[in-house]
Amino acid sequence: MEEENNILRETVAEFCEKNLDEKKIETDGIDKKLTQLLAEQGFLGCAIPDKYSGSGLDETSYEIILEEIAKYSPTVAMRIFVLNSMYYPAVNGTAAEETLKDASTGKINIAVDFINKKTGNESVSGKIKGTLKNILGTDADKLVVFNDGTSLVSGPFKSESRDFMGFRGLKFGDLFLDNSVQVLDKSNRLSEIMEKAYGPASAIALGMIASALQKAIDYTNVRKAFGSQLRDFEPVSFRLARFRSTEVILRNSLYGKVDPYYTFNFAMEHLVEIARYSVNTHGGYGYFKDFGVEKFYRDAIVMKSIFYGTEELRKLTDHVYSEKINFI
Amino acid sequence: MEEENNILRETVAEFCEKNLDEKKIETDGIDKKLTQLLAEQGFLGCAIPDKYSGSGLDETSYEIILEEIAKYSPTVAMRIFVLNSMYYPAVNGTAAEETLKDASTGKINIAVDFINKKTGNESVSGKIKGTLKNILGTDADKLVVFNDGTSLVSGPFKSESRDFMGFRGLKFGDLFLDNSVQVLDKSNRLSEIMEKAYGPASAIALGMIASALQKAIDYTNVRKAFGSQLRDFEPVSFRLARFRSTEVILRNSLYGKVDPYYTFNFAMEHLVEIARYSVNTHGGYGYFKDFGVEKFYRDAIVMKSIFYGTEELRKLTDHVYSEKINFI
Amino acid sequence: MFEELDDYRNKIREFALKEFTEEVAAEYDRKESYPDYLRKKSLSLGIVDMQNPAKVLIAIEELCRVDAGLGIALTTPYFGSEVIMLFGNDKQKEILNDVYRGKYILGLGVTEPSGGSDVAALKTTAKKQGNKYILNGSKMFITNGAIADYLVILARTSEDSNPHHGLSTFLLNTKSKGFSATKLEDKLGVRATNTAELQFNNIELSEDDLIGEEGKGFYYIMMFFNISRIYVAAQSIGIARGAFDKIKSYIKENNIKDEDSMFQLSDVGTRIEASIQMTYNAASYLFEFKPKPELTSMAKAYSSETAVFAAEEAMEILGDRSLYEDVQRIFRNAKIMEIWEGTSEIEKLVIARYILKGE
Amino acid sequence: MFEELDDYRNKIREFALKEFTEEVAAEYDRKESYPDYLRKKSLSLGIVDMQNPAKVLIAIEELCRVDAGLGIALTTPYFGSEVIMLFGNDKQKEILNDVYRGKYILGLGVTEPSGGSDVAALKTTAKKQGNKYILNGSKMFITNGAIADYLVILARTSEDSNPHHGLSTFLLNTKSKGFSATKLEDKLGVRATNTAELQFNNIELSEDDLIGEEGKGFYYIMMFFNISRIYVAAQSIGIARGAFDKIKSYIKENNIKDEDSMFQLSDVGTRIEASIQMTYNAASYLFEFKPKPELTSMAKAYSSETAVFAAEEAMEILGDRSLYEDVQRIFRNAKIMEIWEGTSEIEKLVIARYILKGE
Repeated sequence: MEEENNILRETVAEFCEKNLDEKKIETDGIDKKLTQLLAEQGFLGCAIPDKYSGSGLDETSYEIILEEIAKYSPTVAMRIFVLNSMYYPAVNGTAAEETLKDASTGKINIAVDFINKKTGNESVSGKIKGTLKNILGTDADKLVVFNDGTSLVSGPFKSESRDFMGFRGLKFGDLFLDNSVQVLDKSNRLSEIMEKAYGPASAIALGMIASALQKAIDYTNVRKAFGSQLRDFEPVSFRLARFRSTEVILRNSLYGKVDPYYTFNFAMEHLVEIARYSVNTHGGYGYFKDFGVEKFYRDAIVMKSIFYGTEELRKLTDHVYSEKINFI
Repeated sequence: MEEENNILRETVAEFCEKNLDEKKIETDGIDKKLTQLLAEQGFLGCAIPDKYSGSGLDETSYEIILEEIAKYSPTVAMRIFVLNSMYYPAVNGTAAEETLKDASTGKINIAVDFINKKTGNESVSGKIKGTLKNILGTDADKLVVFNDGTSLVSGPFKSESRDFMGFRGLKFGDLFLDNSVQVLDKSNRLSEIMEKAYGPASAIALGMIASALQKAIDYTNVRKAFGSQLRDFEPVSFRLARFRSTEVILRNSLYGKVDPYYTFNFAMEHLVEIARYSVNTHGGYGYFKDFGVEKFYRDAIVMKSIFYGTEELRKLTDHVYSEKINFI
Repeated sequence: MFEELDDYRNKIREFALKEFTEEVAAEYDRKESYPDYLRKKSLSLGIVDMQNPAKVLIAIEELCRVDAGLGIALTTPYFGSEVIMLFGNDKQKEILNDVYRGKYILGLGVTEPSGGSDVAALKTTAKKQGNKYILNGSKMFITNGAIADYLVILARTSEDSNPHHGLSTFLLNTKSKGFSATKLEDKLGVRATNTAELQFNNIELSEDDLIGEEGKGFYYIMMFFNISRIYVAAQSIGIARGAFDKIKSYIKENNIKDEDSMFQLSDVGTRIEASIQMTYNAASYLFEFKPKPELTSMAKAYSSETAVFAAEEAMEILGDRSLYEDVQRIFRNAKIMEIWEGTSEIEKLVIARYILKGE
Repeated sequence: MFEELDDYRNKIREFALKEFTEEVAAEYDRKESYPDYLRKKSLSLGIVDMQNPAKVLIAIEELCRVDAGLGIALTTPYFGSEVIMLFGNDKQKEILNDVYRGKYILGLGVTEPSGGSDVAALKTTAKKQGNKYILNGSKMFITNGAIADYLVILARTSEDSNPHHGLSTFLLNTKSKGFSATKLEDKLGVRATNTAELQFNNIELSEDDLIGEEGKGFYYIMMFFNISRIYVAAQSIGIARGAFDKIKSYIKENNIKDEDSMFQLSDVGTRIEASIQMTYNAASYLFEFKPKPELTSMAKAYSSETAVFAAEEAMEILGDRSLYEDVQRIFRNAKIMEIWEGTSEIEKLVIARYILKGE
């Protein structure tokens, strides 16, 4: 089992090394060719069942894929996450589940409006109208929105893309809707879907942490300052070593038996700090795209901002206070 | 296996609930009767082999015992730790290993001068002379000291006890030596012994964290302020919930497959903060011994101060920088 | 306002270094008792000058820098005096003068067992009967509670749907019939100060014992806290500087040069500098009768956290050396700063309210 | 020194609000180019007055509060001027006057590709040949590098066992033969400023181009950093206040009342207040020619961390709203504060050195 996981990890890493050029992806987006490649490798719909042309992998394998891909391209990891952890549970068991086949094989792009959390654009008689701001994935063919219920909107969409600070390879902007809409569920399922996605979301954060930190450690091994290696400057190397503890512990929590509520909280609490310090470690170079460090800081704060806030903290707190503690 | 561990955990907890009154222990110390009881239960020499009258338990069982005992009495946990994790490896395989029988059965008290790290009192021709300051366990019959080598000093000792801020149940003070000394090893083995004790030391920290935090959570469930329960005051309950994440993750690291270097660092990084905040949560009551909270804060800072500093951070950093990272 | 007081500051520092020896500080810490002889000595030497708040601030800072237990013990017999000074009647002001002269010890009773920071929820009542008030209830964590001759007490004099209304302040003679105080023992720190739980059992108070107007007690006390918080900030700065002194000596004596220690030194120094600037700035508004409560609360919250931070850093940097009485005593003294005169949590709510109001 | 400048502060704020519209700020951020028309406009309106450092501090703060990219672009064409002002010859001072009048843009070239904060390790040489110096080497991350008319350059003029010796400063005309500048693109933030890598290929400098005395360059530059750091502290305060403005508006507009948000608001507000007090205190010593470098370094280190903290808090509190251009731009602008003019790491070593020396 562990060996299988290691083989999978290596396979994904090899794929990434060969095919994921994050600087290019940040500029050009995830193009058709890359989407095709991800589908062929079975990464695109990795946690979606075979019958919908997915790979039907278990949670651990899915998280390993996300972690490894996020090390190279948080953007690509996020696309896979949105499909497997948000779109799939939203359409699964509904009449729209047939769309999964095209999504898993990369024939159509999908998006899920999890950023707005609740759109004010109510669907009226099979149509939805109005502007949807801040959509991650304006190039989608199908879009899940959450209002009073959970609904699927079908493209094509009129859209306006804007620059986005994080996950730049995903087209970001506003949609101008006048589209047909299909109610998937009468209740807004976002919160429930999100809670089930804590593990996979943590896997992306872990990949980002691992990669940003490794860049910083590598840099301290080559950079000289004041006559010695940067790694000999203990305030820096001590901090990086402590971050490594955090990374290793997070990985063990994710793939171990820790309740995902705790793992997710832990990941979100440390993601930004480690990405930020990786920039610091690189000095002036950290501020430029070329060095591939600042992007982790951007992606990290976006991830924390949209995935983690008062609402999630309330869930965690309710969880803690309602738990039976085995302690007298 | 897991079930066995749970049974052990419950057994220890029951024992503690019945026999460990930390307020009394803080005032009177660990008396003969309690020592006897700990020995009878097999807790005193729990990780020492049968042949030396110990219980010969594995690492996990040993750590469970430390964790559970530390929830009730960090003092008692520390006494067990010093015997099993410091004294035992120091005398094991030497002519002095026979002393373990009396130590495991509570017939003699032992101490290890791990606080001073290196005593200047060199042993000359079978005798050691001079003052040893800051000894945790001045009531010891045998004492391991570290100077150029690792040596065993035999009591009785002339001593002067002083008030101690943490682990108050262990007698603390200065020894005035004019005693016979036996060289156990020509090298100072403290650092090596300490590194092997990262897991057990983390177990004590974990028990303290769990107990301090539980007290804080319990208090927020009963205390009212400004017309509602303290737990409804989110800045407090959010923070406690996040600390619970830390606790659960630390426990999983300790009993999981995480390298003890990382677990130990993680434990030391969070111990004081959680103990401190538990005091805060209790308001004015937290400042008084009666509520049993401030003691965790005292013990926590003492533990961090004597177990964790530049030296340990250097070890961690060397460990991180010398590790082969499975990452391209 | 403060720079000209350098000579005064030096005088206080000299006094503290001379009187607060390690032996004395350790002794009063150990036996948890009030050093009355030092209170008298400090008065005879003019160490505390309650007429000059800037001097009080400096005295608190410099005394606590050497030992906070003794330092607070010496500067707290006047606790609550501002309420009398601002709102008291002539008779009460006469008593206050005797407090200043050292004849009496004063204290302030606001907190209750169930109340904590929630002042408006207090349960002690002073019901009017004819021209008397009958005081019943209890108070908790009252500094000087078991040694004070007089106590400023906040009690409910009438029910009101607004819990801030209907509270009044009284000056209570602790020799009154029905008064009892139980010293609270085993404090973590500041053990040279006296802390007590008070019981009021049908104590008769006269109208003359009322301080200021009936029903305005809550506002008097809030105003007082706006003043007393600045003194807690000064206590905190004193503690932080005391810890910093230990760190600096340790680093120098052991010729420590590693950069990680330099970072810790710098972090503590920077936080202290920030605390000082914020506190003295807030104090300058306050002492010129243009208080900015948000600045005072910021100074209190930040400085108290700095005291705890500096004390913990001293423990950790000194490692095994920190086990000596002096450093661990600083550590134990620091924590109360975040708790009394409004926990950090309360301060933060006060700060936020003013920030949003200020726009 | 600063209070009397409230009118001036209001004038700057008005200018910034009028000129730094969201459209303009977003445009220059997106296209990563220098807004020269705004530089000219700011000069014609007297927004920047380099003769009055207190005014400069206020201008930087208020401009950066609205947009740090544009704010820094407008206040940085004079970067390095203090070196000329203090040590330059008449000809150089004439050029400086033209800089002040807007005819020229100035810059400062110290950092090198391999050097970072380690100034003394620099490799650029200016070898004396007869009465000329021949400049060779390269510089990295030079603000205004590709748009400056003149650059103050630090170069090694002689070998010395003490690396602090043998360095000298020159005023380099960027039209000189052998000079080339490559604009560095894709910065995280402050994208309206120009940053370049410079190459010096056998550039001939005359003795008149030497600023001050030969061999004293390291000390001039360190002195300059003691001044420029206070301006970075002001940039940082501006950014932090800008982020704080967004947080306050968001909380008010959405009528947010939960206590956790109040805590965040309070924490940001308190850190900003501490930054302001430290910075203005350090500046008042500096501008009265009694610099206390440790206070300047503390102000810079603390304020820059506050800028990053406030920007991150704004991102997190606003959640999905933070994705709009204005807030995320603040976030991207903030980070450089901890890096330039001495990383936080360098500041901390400076602070520790002064703390230990000061005893």
